[in-house]
Amino acid sequence: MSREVLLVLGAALFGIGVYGALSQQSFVMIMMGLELMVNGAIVAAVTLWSRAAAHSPKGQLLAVVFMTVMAVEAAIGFALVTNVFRIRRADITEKLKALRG
Amino acid sequence: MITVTLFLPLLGALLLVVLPLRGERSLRVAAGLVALAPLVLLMVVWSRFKGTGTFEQIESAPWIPTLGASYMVGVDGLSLALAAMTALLFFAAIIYPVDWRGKPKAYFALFLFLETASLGVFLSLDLLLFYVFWDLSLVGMYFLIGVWGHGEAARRSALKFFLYTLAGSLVMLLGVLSLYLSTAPHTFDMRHLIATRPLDGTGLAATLTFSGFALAFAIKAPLVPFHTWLPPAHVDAPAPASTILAGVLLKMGTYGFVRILLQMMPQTFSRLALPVAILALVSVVYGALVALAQQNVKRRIAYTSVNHMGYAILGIAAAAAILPGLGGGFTQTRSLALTGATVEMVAHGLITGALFLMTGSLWRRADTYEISELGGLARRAPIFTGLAAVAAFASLGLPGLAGFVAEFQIFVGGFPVYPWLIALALLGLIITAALFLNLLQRVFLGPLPERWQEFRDLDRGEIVSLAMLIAFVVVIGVAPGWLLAVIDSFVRPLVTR
Amino acid sequence: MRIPSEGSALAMLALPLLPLLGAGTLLFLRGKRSVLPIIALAALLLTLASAVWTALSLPVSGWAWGPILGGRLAVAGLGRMMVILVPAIAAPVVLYASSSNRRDSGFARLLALLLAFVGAMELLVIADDFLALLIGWELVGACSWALIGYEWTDSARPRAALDAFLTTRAGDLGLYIAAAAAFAGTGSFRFDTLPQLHGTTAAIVAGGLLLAAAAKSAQLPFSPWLFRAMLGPTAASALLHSATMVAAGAYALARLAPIIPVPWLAPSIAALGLATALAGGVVAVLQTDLKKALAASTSAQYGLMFVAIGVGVPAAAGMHLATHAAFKALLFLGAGIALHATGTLELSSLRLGRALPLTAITFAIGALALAGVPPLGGAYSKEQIVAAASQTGLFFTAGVTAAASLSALYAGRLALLAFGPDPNRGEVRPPNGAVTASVLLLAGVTLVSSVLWFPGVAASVAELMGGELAIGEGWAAGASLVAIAAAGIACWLLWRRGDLVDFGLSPKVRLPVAEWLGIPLVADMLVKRPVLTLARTLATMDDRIIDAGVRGAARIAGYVSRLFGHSLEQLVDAGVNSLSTATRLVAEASRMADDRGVDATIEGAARGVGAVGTQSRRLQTGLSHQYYLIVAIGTVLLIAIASLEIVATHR
Amino acid sequence: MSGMTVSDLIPELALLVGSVVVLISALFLPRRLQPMNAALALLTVVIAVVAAASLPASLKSGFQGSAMHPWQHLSFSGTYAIDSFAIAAKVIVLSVTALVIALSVDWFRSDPRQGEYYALLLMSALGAITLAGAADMMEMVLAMLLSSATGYVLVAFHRKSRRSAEAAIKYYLLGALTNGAMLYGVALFFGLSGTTVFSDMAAPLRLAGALPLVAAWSLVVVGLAFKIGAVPAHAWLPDVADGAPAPVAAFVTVAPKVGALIVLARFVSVLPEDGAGWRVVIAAVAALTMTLGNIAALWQDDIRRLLGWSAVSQTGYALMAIVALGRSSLALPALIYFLAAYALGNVGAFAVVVALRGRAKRERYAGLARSHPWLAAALTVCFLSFVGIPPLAGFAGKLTLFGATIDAGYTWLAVLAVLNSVLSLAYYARFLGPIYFDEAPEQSGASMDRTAAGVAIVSAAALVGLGLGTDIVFSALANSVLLR
Amino acid sequence: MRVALFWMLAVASIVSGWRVFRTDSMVRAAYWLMASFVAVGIIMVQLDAEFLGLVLILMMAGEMTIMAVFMVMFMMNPAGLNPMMMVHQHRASIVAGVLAFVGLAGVGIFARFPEPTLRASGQVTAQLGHELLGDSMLIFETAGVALLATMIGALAIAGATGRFGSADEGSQEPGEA
Repeated sequence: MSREVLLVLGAALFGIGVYGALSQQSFVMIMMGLELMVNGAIVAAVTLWSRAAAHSPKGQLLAVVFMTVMAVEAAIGFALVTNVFRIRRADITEKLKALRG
Repeated sequence: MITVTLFLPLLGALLLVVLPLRGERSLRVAAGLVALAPLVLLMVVWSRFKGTGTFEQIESAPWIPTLGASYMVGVDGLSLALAAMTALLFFAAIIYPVDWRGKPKAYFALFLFLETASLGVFLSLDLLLFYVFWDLSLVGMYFLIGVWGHGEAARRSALKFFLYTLAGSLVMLLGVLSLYLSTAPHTFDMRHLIATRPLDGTGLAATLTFSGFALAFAIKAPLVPFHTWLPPAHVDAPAPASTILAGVLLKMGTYGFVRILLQMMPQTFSRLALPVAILALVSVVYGALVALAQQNVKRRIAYTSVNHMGYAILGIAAAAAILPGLGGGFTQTRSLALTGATVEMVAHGLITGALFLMTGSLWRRADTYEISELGGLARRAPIFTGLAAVAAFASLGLPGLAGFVAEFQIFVGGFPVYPWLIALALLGLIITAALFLNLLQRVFLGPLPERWQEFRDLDRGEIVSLAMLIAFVVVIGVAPGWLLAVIDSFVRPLVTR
Repeated sequence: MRIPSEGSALAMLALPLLPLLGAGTLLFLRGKRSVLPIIALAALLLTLASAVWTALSLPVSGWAWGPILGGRLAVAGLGRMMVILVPAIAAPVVLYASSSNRRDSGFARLLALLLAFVGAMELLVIADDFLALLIGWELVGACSWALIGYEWTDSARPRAALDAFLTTRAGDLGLYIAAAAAFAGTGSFRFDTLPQLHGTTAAIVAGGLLLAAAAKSAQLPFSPWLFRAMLGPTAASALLHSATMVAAGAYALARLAPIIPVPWLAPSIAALGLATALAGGVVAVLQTDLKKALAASTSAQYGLMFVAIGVGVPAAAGMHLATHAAFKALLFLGAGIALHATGTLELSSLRLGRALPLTAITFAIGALALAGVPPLGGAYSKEQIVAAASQTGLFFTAGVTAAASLSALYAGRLALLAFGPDPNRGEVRPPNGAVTASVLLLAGVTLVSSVLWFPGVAASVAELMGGELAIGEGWAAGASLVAIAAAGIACWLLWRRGDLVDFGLSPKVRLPVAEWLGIPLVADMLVKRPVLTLARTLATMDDRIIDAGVRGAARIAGYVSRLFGHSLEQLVDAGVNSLSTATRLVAEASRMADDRGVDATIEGAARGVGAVGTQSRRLQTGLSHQYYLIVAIGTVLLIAIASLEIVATHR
Repeated sequence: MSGMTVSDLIPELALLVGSVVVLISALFLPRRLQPMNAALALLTVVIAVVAAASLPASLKSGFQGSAMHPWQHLSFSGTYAIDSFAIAAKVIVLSVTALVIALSVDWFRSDPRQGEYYALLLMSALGAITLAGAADMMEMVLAMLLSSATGYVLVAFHRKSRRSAEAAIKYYLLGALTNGAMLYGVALFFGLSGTTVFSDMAAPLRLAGALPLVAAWSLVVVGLAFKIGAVPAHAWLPDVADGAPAPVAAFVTVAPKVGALIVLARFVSVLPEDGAGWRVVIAAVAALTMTLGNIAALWQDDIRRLLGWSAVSQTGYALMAIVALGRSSLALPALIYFLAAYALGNVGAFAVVVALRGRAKRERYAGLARSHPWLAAALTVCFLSFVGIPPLAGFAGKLTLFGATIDAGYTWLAVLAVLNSVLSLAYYARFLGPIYFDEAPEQSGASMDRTAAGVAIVSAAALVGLGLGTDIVFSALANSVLLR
Repeated sequence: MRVALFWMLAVASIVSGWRVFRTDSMVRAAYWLMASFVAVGIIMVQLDAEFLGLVLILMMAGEMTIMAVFMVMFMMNPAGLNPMMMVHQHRASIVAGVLAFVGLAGVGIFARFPEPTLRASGQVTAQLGHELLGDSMLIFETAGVALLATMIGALAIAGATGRFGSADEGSQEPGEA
């Protein structure tokens, strides 16, 4: 359980998240990609707390902050996706291109 | 006094907007009265002027002390001459009748606003203040051309003018900043910059700064090849706006060459004088030739501005080329060249101003600027013809009129420095003669076509305006002593220092 | 030099100012036709009186415009004679004009311009430095423009005036240069510093002066402008050819050439003068228009004066200038009467001797003087020139003699053809009293000039002009008289044979020579047309091609942006397509190089940038996932730039 | 531990309390009186502004800040900065908020949930000002979260508007992505320095390797780039300006930007000067942002989109101050002044749109100078201020920014900014042309929102006043030090 | 044993994370995501962050359930159970994901992080509490406000009715009315 392995795990989760966020058409699936990115960040934060940063109590707090961010984004995200689906019947990015140029 | 002079037109503009004046006539009278005030005040300033060789009658107030910028105005020989010319030209242009398009109030207000901006450029002694007025003049002119110009094309011309000259002025802003940053503590005070010359020399920074300024002023003046904004702006502008554009706004470019480049960076200028002079020469010859080929009255006159401003900058470059101390023998010729360039600014303002006002009269009556459609007008309009002839001869440099006093001094002063350039520049004299006499001949002489049988001669208002300008052209041509004395108070210390 | 009194200095200032003020007054009172001639003549007479006073008191004065710039005036040297000559000749001419042009709508203008012409010439004459000279010089030119274009409703006349003005102004540039060089060399414009000049500066002054004088005095190759000037009214021609304008060149040279230390100046003047005298003679002989023939003779006579100056006897030139002024004005007024009488100036259809006997006699007096027949003054002054030339040797003597005989030939020809007897001639419009009086006045002056032949008179006249008489070789005088006589006889013989009009030459040969040896055509081809073409080309270029450069640059930017703008997908795949794109770009560029002519001003730039704008807006597809891709690419770029920077700074 | 005084947070607390009060009043006020919430919100903002502006006076002593400003200090164990720049940013954000509230009264009058709107607006402002004071990575993340989360909702607030919904989801998607990236960057920073407090980070970071540092700060910068609308995370700005309710557009294009730029300044000043390469990258971002914004704005026929793109370009200019940070003492005062000028101009321009009930198309502005001369004048002043025409406030802002940039040795960036300013005139004049040079079609008789018109005129007048009174700002900020 | 468990969990979290985007239906994708988070949560417990790990697991369980329900309720994909595979800009996404992974993994492997000076003791959770109410109180407060704002905001958008009937009525631009 070395620091390096843990960080590679975090990077992998983050990378998969990036891939998902960029490749998925559906808003909900994109949000899953975004969550995976944050997941990777949480792994990195906890790892660096545990394996590098001298157990500063801020490390744990950092993870809490990240989770807060994740929760808030998920909540607002659901609300917005619901909203746009209600108004526009749009569930994928390709359906929203009225605003451009 | 100078502050009052400067802001009176602006105040008048605000009053015009606010007061319940209606009707073109009463507005014109009111605006005329407001515009008369700076002229009178500047006469007072002139009478108090001592010619000490430095700035006089300075008035200042703190503005942005943290940045080293202040409100400071004052006059020396150069700025006094140009400011007086500006006030005169504005008075003549404001009372000149045009088609106000049903918006006389806005027209006069804008014109007075432009007067404050223009006077401010010449009277400011703070570089930042100078820039402020410089830019404001663009805004005023943009709207004048756009709203009261001729047709659809006017908008494009206005925009082109605004964009092109704003590009120039922003480049100048970089130069201003460069000068500013070279002082310690940082200041925009022009007197300080002239006295200490913090960025003078041959370094990269000085060269770049000089180039930036020179580009800005070359656009404004304009020198070939930065002149392409000028013809459309002139053609599409209402005549009084053309008058101000040619008579006042172009002078800002040449004024900058003297005030900033020559006074603040003389060493750099002396090293780069030759390219500037060559550019000026090209403008002289090229401007004259292209003017010769124009078939539109206003375009033709517009291009002669390129020619005349070329003379002015040639004179400035010749004066700048040699540093005092290196060639003591050149003091007199440098002095002549610079004096000539300054007189050229004043003379060109009056002459070309008058010519452009006349195109306005032409447009009011004939609705065209095409030379080929005109002819024989002298039969119906002898006064118009006479005034046009005097103005044309003045512009082509006939002795006894203002243009000669200017150009002769430039030639004589520039000759020892750049004999070949001056010799080639003389060709401009003959080309301008050709183009102006050809213009007179084809517009006013020859048989009168049927369609102009009802052509009216100038009315009283137009005559007053024009006669005033022409009178000064003649006075400067015959007895320029009063003007040369004021200019000399500025030139002499500069060439001997 | 005598110290002039205050009054005489004022009188000198009055010389130019009186006529100019008179001119102003005339224009102001233009409605009252009856008083106009009186005012004009009064002004001239007052000027004449002032001139006499100043010629005796020799004042020096000046004015200051600024600390450096100022003019200097003096009546000196040849000027003593000139100040008097100008108003003296002008008075009869004005008298003529006030009668013959009385019904013109521009009557006041004509008289005013004639007065102004006199004033400007007086200023030129009293100039004692280059600034004053230049002012007078240019003003004279401007007046000539206005006079030639006097009848402006006929558009040919203003055009001719323009040509004449441009030709002389081209020469004026020489004076500008001379003034500038003189100032550069001596630090002042004053004539009395000219001897200090040396080297290149002196040469420039000399060259400029020669150029200016040649143009004003209608020497080669500028001579043709005098033909165009013929479109002006008769009075203007008379004045322009005699005492003003054309005289200025010879006057300035006579005054300045001796004091400019340039060795080649004098020979050049002489050579130029001789060439013009001969060429002008030939042109005058072959010309069939009375006024044009007279004009050519003017060039020729001034050529003779140039010779005199060139060989170092300016007094002879001055004397000939004076006699020539009188008889040439006389001849022109005679031509004017002929025109008035018949409506034509064609020599083949005049022969007014019977119809206008008095005019014929006065014309004959003028012609004899022109021919150089003693005892007229014109003959004396011409003999002086021959004498002067003979000092330098055979070449100039022969040349001048030939020119003299040519002048006798054309003088006789003109007199015979214009005012010879023609039995078939019917009634013509006679000249009125004032016109006749003016002609008689000038004829009188011409006759009076015969006093030059009295011993001592000429010498004192020469002294008055600050010079000396030429002591010539006796044989030269004899030779020239013989040549003149021979020419007279030849003329008579040809007249009898009826070949005097065209000498039996076909028009194909005669006309090009008569129209100044084709110089106008050449000038048209070599100067006017190229300049106009250049002007038009530049104007077109100004509208199009300069901007085309700007536009081209902008377009390249447009293409580049299009390359990037197609879509983000393609941006990622751009590597694959880059080769074909590069090929396309080259193709586009070469097409662009081919493409011009769309008129685009600086808006071309705007258009170019605008194209970039349109392209860059395509980045904003409105599709969120492509925004994501921008973020991803941007982040990679950020890191790449930072890494490069770090690598660069660590190296 | 000393600085944990509640008195440092009076403006923030005022906003929080105010938003709760607004929420409660929204629950009880009858429908007719719902617009009263605006008055409550306005009152809250006014209290907050006064509190923020009087912070220096109330904190006069007891801290060892800089000599000029002894009251400056880091509060809450170094996580929150109380300094001149934070206070200036608060004043700007809160002033904008006040103006936006005035714009919203008529615009949202028919909306049954306007109470929540004002509460969220206050919270969003709270987020923006907290951002300006944040001196800790986590505080920064959470302030951004507060600002963003409320921003998404505000943009989506028109429940019947298709454009509003689209703008909101795009705003959200871009924000969430960049936020995710930033979180990873923050984690790395924590690892590299062992802390998240700016003031403790600088020293350990000097020992960190260059490339990990680059990765870390790049990710954080991407997150902040989203907030300020800089390349590469700029894409939301035009869409939001176009689609959002106009008052909201006026708010979200300005307020978060002000806070985020201040925190960006704090953040980059933590980074080591050598070996991090951040200055060049920010310069590149600035260059790209201003150029892209201006070029894309060139042919816009919709004033709201135009303002969105111009907001992008203004971000580019503002970033010049970050480039000059630490090298020119002018940089931060210039930034503050520029932001104030920009904020006023932007609110003023949107106020014109609001006053015309959302009128956006260029052709519908023809003849505005005749039909609504004062609105036309206000819009002109705002536009010319954006261009940088003196004596409007935008001029001195650009002047000092250019000066600072040249001073910092980035002359090329200043030259580019100059070219961009010229370019920007082209599209502003493209709107001014029809306004002044064309005749109006026939009057559609559309009513005008007088309050919004007032806001437009007040903003324009403030631009003139601020331009003439430049020294007030610069002398107040003279010798101030950015705390970190 | 701990190590083997760790490796299992690590592989599980990555594989299930990958499966999120390689599955037929959104509901399944949601549960794959939850699986990934649960694995990470257990790893966090292994790393002495017991409290955080458990919170993460609980949070994600709740969230993913909501997500699944949400999809069943709203999305066009009836019951969210039908097979689906909807991607765009696939190649570019792969490149971006790989770049992100390689870059960050490289940082994780090669960067010089400080070595821990002491092991986590049993009081880590207590430490967290002290930090929350001590030095980082402001952060805690800010997080609270953010959550409050989120609640208000989400309700404002998602709630269909309010005190005054339909929330939609009148919620539009004045110019569009």
